[in-house]
Amino acid sequence: MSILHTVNKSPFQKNDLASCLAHVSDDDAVLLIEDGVYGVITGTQAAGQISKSPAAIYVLGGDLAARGIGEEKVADGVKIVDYDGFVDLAAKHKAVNSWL
Amino acid sequence: MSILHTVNKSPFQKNDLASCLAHVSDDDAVLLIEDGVYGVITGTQAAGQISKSPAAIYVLGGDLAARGIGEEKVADGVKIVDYDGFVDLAAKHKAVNSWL
Amino acid sequence: MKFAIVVNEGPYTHQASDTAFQFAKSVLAKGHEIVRVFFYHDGVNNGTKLAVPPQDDRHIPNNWSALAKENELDLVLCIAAAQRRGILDEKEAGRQGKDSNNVIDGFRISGLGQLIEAGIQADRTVTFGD
Amino acid sequence: MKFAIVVNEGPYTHQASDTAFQFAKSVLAKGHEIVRVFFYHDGVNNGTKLAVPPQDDRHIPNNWSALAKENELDLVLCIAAAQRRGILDEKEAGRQGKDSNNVIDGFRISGLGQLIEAGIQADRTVTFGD
Amino acid sequence: MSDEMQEGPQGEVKKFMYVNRKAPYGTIYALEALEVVLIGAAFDQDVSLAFIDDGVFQLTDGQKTDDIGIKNFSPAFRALGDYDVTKLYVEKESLEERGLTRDDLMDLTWEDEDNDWEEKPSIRVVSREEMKSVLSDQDVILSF
Amino acid sequence: MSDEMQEGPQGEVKKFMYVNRKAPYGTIYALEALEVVLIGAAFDQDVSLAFIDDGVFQLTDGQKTDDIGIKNFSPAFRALGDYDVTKLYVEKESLEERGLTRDDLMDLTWEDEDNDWEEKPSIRVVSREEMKSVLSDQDVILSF
Repeated sequence: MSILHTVNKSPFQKNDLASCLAHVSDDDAVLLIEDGVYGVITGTQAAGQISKSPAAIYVLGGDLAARGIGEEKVADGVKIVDYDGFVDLAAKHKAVNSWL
Repeated sequence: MSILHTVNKSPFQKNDLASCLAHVSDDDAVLLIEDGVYGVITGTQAAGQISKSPAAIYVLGGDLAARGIGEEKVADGVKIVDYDGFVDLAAKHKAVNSWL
Repeated sequence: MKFAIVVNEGPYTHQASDTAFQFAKSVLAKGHEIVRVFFYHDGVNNGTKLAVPPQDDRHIPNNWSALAKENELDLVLCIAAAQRRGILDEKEAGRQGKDSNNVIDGFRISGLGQLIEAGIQADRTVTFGD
Repeated sequence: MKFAIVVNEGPYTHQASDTAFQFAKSVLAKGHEIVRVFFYHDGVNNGTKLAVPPQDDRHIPNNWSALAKENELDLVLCIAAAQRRGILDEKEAGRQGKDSNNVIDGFRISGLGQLIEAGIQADRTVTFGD
Repeated sequence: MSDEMQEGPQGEVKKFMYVNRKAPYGTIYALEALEVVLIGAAFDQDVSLAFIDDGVFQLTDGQKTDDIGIKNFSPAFRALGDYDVTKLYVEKESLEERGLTRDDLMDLTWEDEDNDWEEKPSIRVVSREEMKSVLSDQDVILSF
Repeated sequence: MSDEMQEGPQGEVKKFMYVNRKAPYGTIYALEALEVVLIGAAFDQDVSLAFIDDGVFQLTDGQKTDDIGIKNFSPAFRALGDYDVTKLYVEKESLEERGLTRDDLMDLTWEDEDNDWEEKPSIRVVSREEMKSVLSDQDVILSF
């Protein structure tokens, strides 16, 4: 069974997303929350890294909306979930690894 | 009169040093403190960025010693100061810009 | 399914406590169980009864306290982390000779073993921090 | 020369308060003046009287309190930041109807204007944070 | 740009720079920085704000915080003009790296009383080189 | 490597991983993480520690903290072996990026009671790929 990774920091100022992506296994999932959601902005270097990852990428919609990042700015292939979806992802994977 | 910049975060995980170096003027000084002192380890990418900066680079010796970074590991051209030296640097420049 | 939740940052300064709170509400709404919420590092500051946030802002310690009462949650503040940071319940304040105490109803102070135990008992352990 | 010092993080969790403390001691040792130390954000947590750190560790709030007494320093906790985080002196606790208070001797609670005023009065303002 | 300022109570006008390098909501620094700026406005100093790195995210338009349970404080930036805080320097390179343009930011303005209350933009998008020289010019730099 | 463990009080053995990605002293996370590991050792679970990114700085030899006024807690890592915490995975790439080698780290060991109390190294320098598979294998991951 695979692992859910969460990243809560901006990829533009911190290396947590990059380090997380370097350590995920192919069947893992990554959920971007809090300031981590900036990683999905289409056209950025961070979104480029994400698109190369074999892992499934999710982003917390509430954190996107709070930050004024419209859905039209979300890179292709990223799935938007709410807190219930976060709980489902945690339940579906055997462990959660928070990249603090 | 020029400005003293302080950087207190590790350049390996955060962009504060890089951003600071991109914003210093030629006659400014940069003082690395706390986890910022890791930036002086010779041979690393961070030390390479430092060596290219026109600004004078200082590092707080107490923070180096605490972290077990011996003086032989400090990149050429970096000056080691103590807290008194920190105060002198702050006094010598017209303002202090902390890259938090 | 049984969840353990770990909160590593204090209220307001980092979003961690807010996100953990929203997550906890969703865990309960979906019919799962929360075996414990463990507050570590600055997370112990979520358990203060002295916070007076602006009227138009959320009251984080009160919100946790109310959620705990409604759902019989076990909210544990790590004793070592709490002592270091000045979070003391009435009993601990008495033992330390302090004339004030500041832990809000619904939280209890206990040891780090409670974190490990929660990790063993829960099916999933989810950490919120910085 | 006149210095103003700003501390933006709480005790123990970040080194900011320790570094500010060492810096303050050097400022005084070199014969400069400290017009004010202003504690903002989580920095207000440095002013708690309830901290009980391990015996072999430094006692950060006590150390600031002692330094203030020895050198007649003005240590100011921002009132808005303090209220949000549950740091209340006796007067404020009474006003808010709280049965406990937790500000240590040597600190006073005041407004953000004190930060700006310190920046105006001092020759150098140095900020410590995260 | 005009640098004529009233003198403060101490009879001295200093150049105060508030540096914002952090995103909103993930941490409280952006909100509490704004509280300092609003209080500081009463002191009649020469005030500027810099938005560098993730700080530019503070100014995005259309922030909606209902789902995260935190108050949306971005409307308070609109009040800055009324407090005579009119110089918000936003770094162009920081915007670009983050996939943003000026159009993604709020429209912040102030009314110029010396010019028939003409409405002027408060946000000045500047290059990193220009930001460097703005920073060099300050007397007091408060970072958040 | 042997995974034979005694069962804990709950009759269950889980794989607990403590992930350390932060440097010591700049923040308290490293120290308080170690406190969890020492307490957790009493629970007879299958314990591993990962040192990734700046976490590798926690293990440097020769830390001297007198000048910064903070207690040097690095000697406590030497106690881990006595608590049967014997698997400290240190990422090779993280060391290299930081200009460090294994020789810059403390010499941490444990005594193997099944093998005539032979002294064995606790630090296992592993590649990022190996770290990936160690992480995949865990039941509970606590991050600091």
